[in-house]
Amino acid sequence: MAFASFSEFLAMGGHAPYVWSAWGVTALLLVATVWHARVEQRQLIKGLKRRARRANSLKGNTP
Amino acid sequence: MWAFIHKLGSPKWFYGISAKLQPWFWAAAALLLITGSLWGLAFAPADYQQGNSFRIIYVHVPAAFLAQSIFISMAVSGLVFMVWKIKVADMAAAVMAPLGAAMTFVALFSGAVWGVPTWGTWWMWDARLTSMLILLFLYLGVIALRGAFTSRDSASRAASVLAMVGVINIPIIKYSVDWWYTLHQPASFTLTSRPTMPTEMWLPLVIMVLGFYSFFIALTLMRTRSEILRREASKRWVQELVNGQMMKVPAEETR
Amino acid sequence: MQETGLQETGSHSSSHSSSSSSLYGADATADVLPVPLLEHKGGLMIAVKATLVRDLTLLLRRRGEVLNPLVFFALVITLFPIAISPDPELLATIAPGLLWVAALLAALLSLDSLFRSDYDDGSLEQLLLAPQPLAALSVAKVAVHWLLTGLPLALMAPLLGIMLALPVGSYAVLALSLALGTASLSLIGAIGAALTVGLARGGVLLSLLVLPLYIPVLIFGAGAVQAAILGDGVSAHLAILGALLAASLMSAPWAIAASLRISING
Amino acid sequence: MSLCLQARKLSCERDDRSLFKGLDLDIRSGEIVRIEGPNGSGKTSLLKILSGQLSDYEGELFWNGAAMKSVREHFLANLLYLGHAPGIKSGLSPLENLAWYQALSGESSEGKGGEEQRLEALEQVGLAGFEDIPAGQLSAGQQRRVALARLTLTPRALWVLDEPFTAIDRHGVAALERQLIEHAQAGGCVLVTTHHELAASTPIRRIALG
Repeated sequence: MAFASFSEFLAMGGHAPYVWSAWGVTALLLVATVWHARVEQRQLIKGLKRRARRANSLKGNTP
Repeated sequence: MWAFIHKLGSPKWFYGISAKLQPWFWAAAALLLITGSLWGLAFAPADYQQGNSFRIIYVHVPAAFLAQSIFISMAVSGLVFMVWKIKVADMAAAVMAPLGAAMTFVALFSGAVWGVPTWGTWWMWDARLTSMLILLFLYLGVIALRGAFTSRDSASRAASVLAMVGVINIPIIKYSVDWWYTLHQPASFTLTSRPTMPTEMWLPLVIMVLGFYSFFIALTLMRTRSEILRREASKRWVQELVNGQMMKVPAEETR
Repeated sequence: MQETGLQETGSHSSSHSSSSSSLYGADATADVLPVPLLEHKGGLMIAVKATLVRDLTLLLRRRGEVLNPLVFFALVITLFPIAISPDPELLATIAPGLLWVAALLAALLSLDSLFRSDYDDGSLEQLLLAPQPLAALSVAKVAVHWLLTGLPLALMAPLLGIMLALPVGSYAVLALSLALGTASLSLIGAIGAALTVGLARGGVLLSLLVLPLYIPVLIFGAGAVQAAILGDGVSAHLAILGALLAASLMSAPWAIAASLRISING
Repeated sequence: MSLCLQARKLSCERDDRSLFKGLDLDIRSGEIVRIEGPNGSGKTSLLKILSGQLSDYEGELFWNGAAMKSVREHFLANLLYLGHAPGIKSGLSPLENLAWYQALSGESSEGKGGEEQRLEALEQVGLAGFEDIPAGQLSAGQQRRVALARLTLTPRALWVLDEPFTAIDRHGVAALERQLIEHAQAGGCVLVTTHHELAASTPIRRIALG
C-alpha cells in the first residue's frame, strides 16, 4: 500500500484532479461502450422478434 | 485450410463460436482491469520524480497500445475481407473503428491531463501525443468514409482499402514525427520513457494492458454478433434463431 | 475465382499470348472470322502516352483550373504577414513552414477533380476496361496532376519566399523539396480522390482522408528548407523525400487502381 | 466455335438484395442477346459483371472455355463496352476522343492511317463536318454517335451495349440495328439491354431478368 490512509489515497499527493480525471474519463468511456453495445444488441433482437412475429402472423401460425 | 477459412467466414458459425468465447473474455477483462486498477492506483509506489501523477500511466499506455493495435487489426480484417471475401472480417472491422477512436481519445486525454503536473501545460507537441492525434484523424477518416457511401458493399471495400493504406503509413508517420520531435526539442523529457522501472511499477502496467486487450476482444465479439444479426436479418438461420427464442420464455439474449 | 479488386489482374501481355494461342489456334483454321479475335498486343506505352496527352490537352484548354491553385497559393501566403506581422525577421523563421503548408493545401485543392470528370462522363469505366494495367494508366493521370499543379507550385514558391523574407540560399532547396514532395502528395492524394470520386460531396471528406497521410512529406519537406536556412546539410532530407516518392510510386498505383474499381461499382 | 462467353451459377447480391441467382448463360458467335427486365432488375449489373467491371458476384465466368481471371487481358482486348454515359470528353473534339480510344487498346493512333480511320468512322455515324468541334458543343445524340463510332473504329468481337439507342434519332436507330445484325452475321456477338423495340426481323435471343 502506497498510502497511509484513505483520504491520502483520494488526495493522490496533491495530484488528485489529474489522476482521477484521467482514470474517470477512461472508466466512463469503457462503461459507456459496454452499455452502448448492450443497448444496441437488445434493440436489434427486439426488432428481429417484432419482424418475426409479423411474418408469423401473416402466415397465420402465431407461436 | 480452405475449408477452415470458409467456415470461419460463415457468419452463422462465427455467431455460435463467439457466444462460447465471449464470457471468458469478459471475465478476463473484468478480473484484469480490477486487479490492475487497484494495484496501480493504491499499491504501486509513487514515482520519485512525478509523484502520484505517474499513476496516469496505467490508463495512458494501455489505451495508446490498444489504439494502435486496433488500427492494425482493422487493416488485417480489411485485407482478409478483400482477399477472401469473408464478410465477418468486415463486420468486425466496422465495429472496431469507433472503439479504436475512443481509445485514441483516452490516450490523448490522459496524456494531456498528465501534461499539467509534468510540463505545466495541457498540450505539448510531444512525439507520442502528436502521433496519437494523427491516429485519431486516421480513425475519423475511416469512420467518415464508411459512412459516406450509400452502398454498404462499396463502403466496406473503401474502408478496407483506406485502413490498409493507413496502416502502411502509420510507421512512416511515427518515424517522421519522432524525428521531427527530437530535432525541435532536444533533450526534453517524455512522459513515459524511463531507464528502469521497478517490478512493482510495471507489473500492474502489464496487467492493465492485458485487461484492455481482453476488453477489446470481448467487446468486438459482442458487437460483431450484433452486426451479424443486423446484416443477416433476412437470412433463414437468423429467423430460425429468433423463432426458436420466441418459443422459449422471452429470455434475454445471452451475451 | 473471383477478382478481389485489390489485385491488379492484367499481367502483361507476352505471358498470355503463348497460352491463349494454343487455345484458339485450332479454331482459327476451322472457320475464319471476319471479326477476328484479337491477341492482346500490349502497347502499354502507347496507351499511357495517349492518356498523358489527353489529360494535358484537356487541362490546358481550361487554363483557369490550372491557375487557380497558383493564385490560391499566392493569396494564402499574402494572408500570413497581414494576420501575423510584417516583421521580416519573424516571417523568415516561419516562412519554410508557411510555404510548405500553403503549397500542400493548394495541391489538395485541385485533387478532387482528378477523376471526377472522368467518372461523370463515363470515361473512367472505359479506362477500367482498357486491356492495360489500370495502375499504369492512373499513374499517367497523376503525372498530369503533378505537372500542372505540383511543378508550377514548386517553381512559384521562391517568388513567394522573397515576399516572406526567406533567407538567401534556401530558394533552390525550397523549389526542389516542393517538386519532389508534391509528386508524393499527388500520388497519395490520388488514392483519396479515387476513393471519394463516387461520392456526391467528396471534397471535404477527401481532405480528411488525405491530410494525415501528408504529414511525413510535410515534415521532411519543411525540414529541408529549414536545414538550408540553418546551413545544415539538406541531402538527408532530400534523400528521404526521394525515398518517400519511390515508396509511393511503388505502392500508391495499386491502391489507386483498387479504389477506382470500388468507386465505379458504387 | 470461335467465341464464347459463359456464365455458370451466376448470382449477384448487392447490399443483401439479391438481383439474380443461379444464372447460366452461353453467349456465342453470331448471336444478339438482349437482356430484358424491369427497372432495377439488375440488367446493368449483369452487363457490368459480364464485361468484367463488377467483381461482386458468385459463380464463374469463362471466356472461350478458360476461367475469366486467367484470360482477362485477352477478353478485354476483344471487348467493346458502351455504358450509360458515352465516355466522351466534352473538352476534346470527336477526333481527339476517338484517338484516345484507339490508343487505349495499344494501337498506334498516330500517322495518317489512324487519322483516316477515325475520319471514316465519324463519317459512318453521320458526323462528317463535326470532327474538330469540341464534343461539349454537340448534342446528346451526337455525342452518343461519337461513342458509337468506336464500333467501326476499333473492331472487337464482343459488344456489350447498355442502352445504346438512348438519345439517337430514328434514322440512327435503324442504322445501328443494321450494324448489330451485320456484326452478328460476321461472327461477332452482341450483348445488349434496351427499352427500344428492335425490328421484328432482327434475330435476337432474349434473356429475362427479375
